[in-house]
Amino acid sequence: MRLRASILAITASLALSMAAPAGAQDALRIRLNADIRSTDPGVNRDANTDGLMWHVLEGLVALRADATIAPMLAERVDVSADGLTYTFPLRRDVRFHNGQPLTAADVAFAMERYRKRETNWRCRGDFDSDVTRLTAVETPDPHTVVMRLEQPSALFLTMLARPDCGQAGIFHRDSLNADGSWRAPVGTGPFRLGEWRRGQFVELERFAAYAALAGEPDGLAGNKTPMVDRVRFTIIPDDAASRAALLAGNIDVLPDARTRDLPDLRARPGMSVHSSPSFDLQIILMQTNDPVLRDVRMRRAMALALDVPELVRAVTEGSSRPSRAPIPVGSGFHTPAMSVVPPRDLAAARRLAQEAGYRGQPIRIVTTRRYEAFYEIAVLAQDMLRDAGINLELEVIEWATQLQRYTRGDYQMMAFGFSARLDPSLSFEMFTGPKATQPRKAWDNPEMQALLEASMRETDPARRRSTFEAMFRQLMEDVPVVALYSSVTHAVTPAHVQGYRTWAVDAPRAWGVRVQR
Amino acid sequence: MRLRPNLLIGGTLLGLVFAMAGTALVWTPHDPVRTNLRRRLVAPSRDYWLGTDEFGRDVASRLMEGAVTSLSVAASTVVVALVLGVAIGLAGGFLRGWTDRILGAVNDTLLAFPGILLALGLLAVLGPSRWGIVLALGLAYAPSVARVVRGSVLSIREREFVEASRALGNSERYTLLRHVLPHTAAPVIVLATSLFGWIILSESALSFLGLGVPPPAATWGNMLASARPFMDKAPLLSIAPGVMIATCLLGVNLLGDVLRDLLDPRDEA
Amino acid sequence: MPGACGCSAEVLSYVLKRLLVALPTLLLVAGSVFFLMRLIPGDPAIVVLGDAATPEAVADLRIAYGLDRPVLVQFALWIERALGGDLGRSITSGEAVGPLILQRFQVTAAIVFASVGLAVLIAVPLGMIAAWKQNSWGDVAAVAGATFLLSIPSFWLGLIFLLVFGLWLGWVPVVGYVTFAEDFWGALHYIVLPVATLALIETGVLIRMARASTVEVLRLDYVAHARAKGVPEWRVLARHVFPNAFAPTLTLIGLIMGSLLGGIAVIETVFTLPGLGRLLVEAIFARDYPVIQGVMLFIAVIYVVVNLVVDLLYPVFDPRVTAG
Amino acid sequence: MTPVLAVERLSIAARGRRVVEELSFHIAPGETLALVGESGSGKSATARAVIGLLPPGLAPDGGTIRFEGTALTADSAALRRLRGPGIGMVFQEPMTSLNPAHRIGAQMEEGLALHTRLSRAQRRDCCIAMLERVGIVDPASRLNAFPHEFSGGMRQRIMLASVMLLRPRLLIADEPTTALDTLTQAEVMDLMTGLAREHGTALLLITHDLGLVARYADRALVMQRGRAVEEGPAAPLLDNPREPYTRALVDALPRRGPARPMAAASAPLIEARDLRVTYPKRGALFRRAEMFRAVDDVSLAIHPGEVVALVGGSGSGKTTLGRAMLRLVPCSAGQLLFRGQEVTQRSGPALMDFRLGCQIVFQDPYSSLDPRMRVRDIVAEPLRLPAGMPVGERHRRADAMLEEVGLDGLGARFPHALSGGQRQRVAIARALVRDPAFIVADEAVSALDATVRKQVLALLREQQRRRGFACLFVTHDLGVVEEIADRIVVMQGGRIVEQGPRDAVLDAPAQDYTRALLAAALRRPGVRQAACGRRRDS
Repeated sequence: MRLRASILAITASLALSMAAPAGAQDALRIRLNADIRSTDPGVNRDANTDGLMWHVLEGLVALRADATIAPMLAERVDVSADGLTYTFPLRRDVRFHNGQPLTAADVAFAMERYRKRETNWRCRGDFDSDVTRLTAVETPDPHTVVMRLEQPSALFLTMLARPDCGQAGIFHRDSLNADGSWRAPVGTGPFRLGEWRRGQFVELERFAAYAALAGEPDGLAGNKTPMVDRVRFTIIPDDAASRAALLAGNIDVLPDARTRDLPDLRARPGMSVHSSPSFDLQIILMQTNDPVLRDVRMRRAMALALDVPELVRAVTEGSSRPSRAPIPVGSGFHTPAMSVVPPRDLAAARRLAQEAGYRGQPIRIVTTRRYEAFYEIAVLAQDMLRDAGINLELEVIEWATQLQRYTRGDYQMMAFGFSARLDPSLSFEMFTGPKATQPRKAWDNPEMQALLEASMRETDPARRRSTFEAMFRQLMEDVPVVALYSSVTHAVTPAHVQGYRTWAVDAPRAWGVRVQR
Repeated sequence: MRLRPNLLIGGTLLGLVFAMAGTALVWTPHDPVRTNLRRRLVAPSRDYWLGTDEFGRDVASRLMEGAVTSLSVAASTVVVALVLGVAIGLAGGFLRGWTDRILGAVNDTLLAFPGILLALGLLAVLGPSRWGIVLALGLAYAPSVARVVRGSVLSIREREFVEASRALGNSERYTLLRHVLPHTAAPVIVLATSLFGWIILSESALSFLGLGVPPPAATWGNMLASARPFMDKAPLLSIAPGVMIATCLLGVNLLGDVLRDLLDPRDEA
Repeated sequence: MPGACGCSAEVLSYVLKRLLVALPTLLLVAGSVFFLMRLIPGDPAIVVLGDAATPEAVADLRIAYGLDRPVLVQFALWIERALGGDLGRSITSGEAVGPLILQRFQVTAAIVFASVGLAVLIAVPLGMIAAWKQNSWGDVAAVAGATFLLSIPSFWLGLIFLLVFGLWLGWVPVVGYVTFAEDFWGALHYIVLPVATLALIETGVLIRMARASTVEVLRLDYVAHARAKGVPEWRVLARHVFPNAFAPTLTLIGLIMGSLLGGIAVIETVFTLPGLGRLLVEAIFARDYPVIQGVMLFIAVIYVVVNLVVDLLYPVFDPRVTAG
Repeated sequence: MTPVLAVERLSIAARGRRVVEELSFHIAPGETLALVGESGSGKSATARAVIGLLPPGLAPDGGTIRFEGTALTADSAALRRLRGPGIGMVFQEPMTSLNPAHRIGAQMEEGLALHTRLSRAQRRDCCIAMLERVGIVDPASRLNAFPHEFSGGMRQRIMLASVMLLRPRLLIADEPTTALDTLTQAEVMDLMTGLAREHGTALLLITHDLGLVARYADRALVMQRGRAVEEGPAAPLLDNPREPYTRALVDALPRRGPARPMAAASAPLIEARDLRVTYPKRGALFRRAEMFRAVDDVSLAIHPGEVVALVGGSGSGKTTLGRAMLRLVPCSAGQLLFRGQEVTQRSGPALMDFRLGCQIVFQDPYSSLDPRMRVRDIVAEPLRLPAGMPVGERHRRADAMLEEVGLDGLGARFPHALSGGQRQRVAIARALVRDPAFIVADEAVSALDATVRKQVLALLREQQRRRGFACLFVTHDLGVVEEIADRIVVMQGGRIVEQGPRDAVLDAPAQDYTRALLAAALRRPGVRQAACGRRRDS
């Protein structure tokens, strides 16, 4: 074992001695599994990009760890009684990285760019939909921003805070070139962008004039004081190599350790493992238009034949909690009623399948090897359904094709995963809707769609909770999908790193983290 | 001189692989696709000769199943490549002129195409299946066949017996079929042997990249690919399929040398 | 004899002519890639946006990438820009495709040149000696060894190397890459295994080729003529046999280089190297059309250039063949 | 005086089988000894054994070889030092005996550098002088040329020069001129013997050609199947052979038959009018290919039953004209008339009609027969056309034809199981089985050994008499022409330079070119003096 460790150490030191030249001692080095796509928030992005950009840019509001919303650049948020007018008084102590103070005009400027079609902001459509339509951004004075909606929306603030929308981050106009194209972010975040060497690393520098909020760090909100001078995101695509790099002391945070490496890592002196469930969802989709699966008894049979706890245990090596509810277990909206996982019942499954007229014809389940979990879910499901006499055939295709078939609803069954949805309405919305206009939606139940829309307008949490419970009960009746679990993020840090925390969104946060050698 | 040991060793190796495939058609120690989560990555034992993989499937059974897949895919692909290649090569070599030029351009294009792109494209269009692989690799290798056939047609048509046939008043078609075609057989047979090896290699490479015969069907290539993350924990998972591929290829190459020695057209003169 | 006498103007005009002749092939490659990619299911906009994509966002992004236009128009635009040297920008990373390809190609080229060079240095003398001592034990061993090497899948050999030298012995790093410009010795560490893997496999092919062509040459009268003049045996091999036996091997080396430079995706996957082959495979998976098109065009150009170089080099070894 | 070379009871074995059996001979300084024999006689193996360069598979199997009194053992360092300055060797194939990868200057110099202490400049001067001596124009600049830039004859001269530079005491010449055409052959042989005389070099000449022996050798040793048959001074040996084998060889030399009465002036069977055949010139790499006229406006008429010999050196266009008259190569201008009918533009059934009336016999019996067909099928194949004959009848006719050409009972064999002469008989049978009116025989006997050639010529002549077809006999060898031709047409540079009845052309040639051809032709020893008339050096 020791030999192995030293080998890995050598390996990793070779791997990283050149990636991290001298002087990196006072820096926090975090593994990034792939390069970021751009620095243009919410435009050309992926999870890595979002995770990097939230160190640099901040929005008016920000996400707390439990997916609720807290003010960030705004002092507070005042919502009018009719739910149509949002007033954001701005904090006065905030400065951009270039030293300029934050003004309402900056907010208006940024929002205008986001809302322009040419910008290709990912969330432009979400702010111009039937549920949420932002009609105006006004600046009554230099320290106040007012936004107006067409109708009340429970989602509006959540959407403003969405990391994949770049948190609608407010940037200084110096971020743009003269022609209006994106140059580099000049934001208000605790770090400013340093050197970005494509394919190798992205470096952030502490923003000395950062105006931190009081209190504790909480999600993307709260106290975000930078504690280290520099943060280097080192790009190491290979999992084994990043583990080796961590052991060799060449990175300080392994934010996404493989489950199967955890026992070994836990056993090492000084290593701490931080785990928290994320807001994503692994799920099996069923096409309710399919001749075989149209019959709800058939779908129920399938759900009964699956041993969900066993399946989840096998796929996640016991680290995730099985849950049949689409709302993640970490969410404040995940109620005890949603925690019920019906037991496996092979006899009932066989009987239901029989009644549905199933005679052993093959049912194809689409999956991909891009995400091992999808593949494993499909393989295990095939195995488990076989016990109930249901003949599943694996159709392993590549991810791009699977995504397109998902979009078109072109499948019988599909092992799939939804990325984090931060609002419970969105957790249902991701698979609920009319197939006629949105073929990707698995659950086409008009009643439920009405409930869903109501939940989006409803701002009272208690009433929303009961709506979601009702929807969950109906979901378990209709079984258009079998939700399985939300994955768990495991980060590992050595003893000299303090204050690192994982949270529901799986990209790392460097503020509040100290390096003490 | 080296003919005899080549024949012996090559025949034995290839015979072994074929015997494995033949056995797998009727019997394997375990169901090669049946998973067993309680027995993942088990070390070799009397029950599991080569242990189990990450889904608890029996590695020995999967290797045997892989032999069936690899051999059948390779054999069908060789047929596709030969049919296409011989047709294109004969037409190009004998008709010459514009036909040859156009076919030549298409051939060059195909040669400049990495097989992987062709395979992906066809697999995506045809849906993932072993027939997609067969067609894709068949198309990818047809130009090499065409090139060999065309080359040998061009050299044969300069031989005097072809001119003699023309002097007799025989039609071009008759001359092509009666006097030219049979002479392309030797190089084509030699090439087909090499092709067989290349295709086994390409199929496993494609599977390794995740583009090959789709899982859970066992192929040596996708077994290798899925064994990679467990290389340090279960090295046998990585070693066994490679040994199979190498055995098969060595057999093919040795027999190919024997065939070449027997059929080499250079020895005709 | 332009190849032999090196009349630069004629060679230059020949090169230009060859490149001109290659244009239709390149166009055909570009065209078939362009249309084939668009036949394949999977939409770059959906891949970029992921599962949370709304139809509106997808439509917007398609407009942004120009994917909403008729395919023929897209093709014409792409060709027009490509002729001007602009291969567009990657859909996934936003990087300019041209520099991206060159950057990735450096990795592939370093490995390919090193491994082919090494293979030639090992295989050609070995093959020649084997032929010279035809049917001796050494010859039989060389041929058997070459056949054995030929039968090993490169990616498997790579894996085994990783297992043995990386994991078990710990002599070399398992993954990663730095460019030679950054750190020469470091870079050497990273490419030693991939280079060794490829070199071994190519050695198998080349030994057989070198041996076969040497056997052919040894039969010829000029070898007997040289011996009849009293030329010592080593000199016969070095001066009289080598250039003639090497000429056909050169063609094979060209073929190997052409296909390797176009992508050693499998080897790059095994050793997680950021090479051209990986770029292509990843771009295919992401349906990154501009990158795929650019890489394919680049590969086709390499193919043409390598063939051209071989044809220009050939007369050095065999002056009978002028570069026509 | 010690002989330069003394070979005692030399045996050579190939895988246990002896190809040379207890052969003994010697050569005195300055003497020319010819080793004569047909293919398979072991003469080449003997030559190579002397210099220790037996090809793989052949090994000495007893006996001694002494050079100037010292016994030679194969592969010893002493032998290597001897190679070059002691023993030189000239090979048969001018195309492969010079290294294509090196400039000729470098190749020539190599021997000097190894065996002398001359300076680079001196070596260069020696090479230039020697090249000049062998008749290379502008030798100083040609030193930088590559072998492929020379014609076969030139290469053979360069080869000779590079060997003679070292002034060997013994020169072994293994069929040095077999691959050359008649004219060049004589020039190279004259040069070789001249140089040998100048340097006092003894010459071991390996040849199958009695003509060469008669003209150039002092003594001759006739070999058959690895054994010596007869040995003695060349002239008496050829004039009065004692052994039957030697006699057969001598008899096989061509001899003029009686002239046949010319047929009455009938209408020509086939007639070329201003026929022209052009090829794109090779070698012009970057420029547009120029057209080269292989046949330049040639008119030639052949009458029924007439045997016309078409004679010329290599590159004279004779082969192309032969093919053009069968429409096997396209003509770019002129007309071709068959039985008075224009056939130049014919195609389809009309062309078929022409094809049925004409046939060709090729030079190389190895490549003109499809190796994958049985002999009977080869001969029966022409009977497919015109369609209608049942297969049984075709085979019966083919068997009959095979019997006629002396291949009775060999119909089931494949060509590779036949000897060269037998194959040529098959080719003749194939050409004749459809009873054509006109045959082109393209160098039909050039590739055959002398005795076989005689038999095949006899067969052709006999069939011609019996069937009465007209024949265009294309050859570079005037000797063959004597035997068979009624009329001779001489071609040079794509044009006909002389034509007339056989005896008129042979006895009183009007053109220099024809005279040179005649002089170079190696004919019966009996006509040696006449043939050796001084030529003007061209």
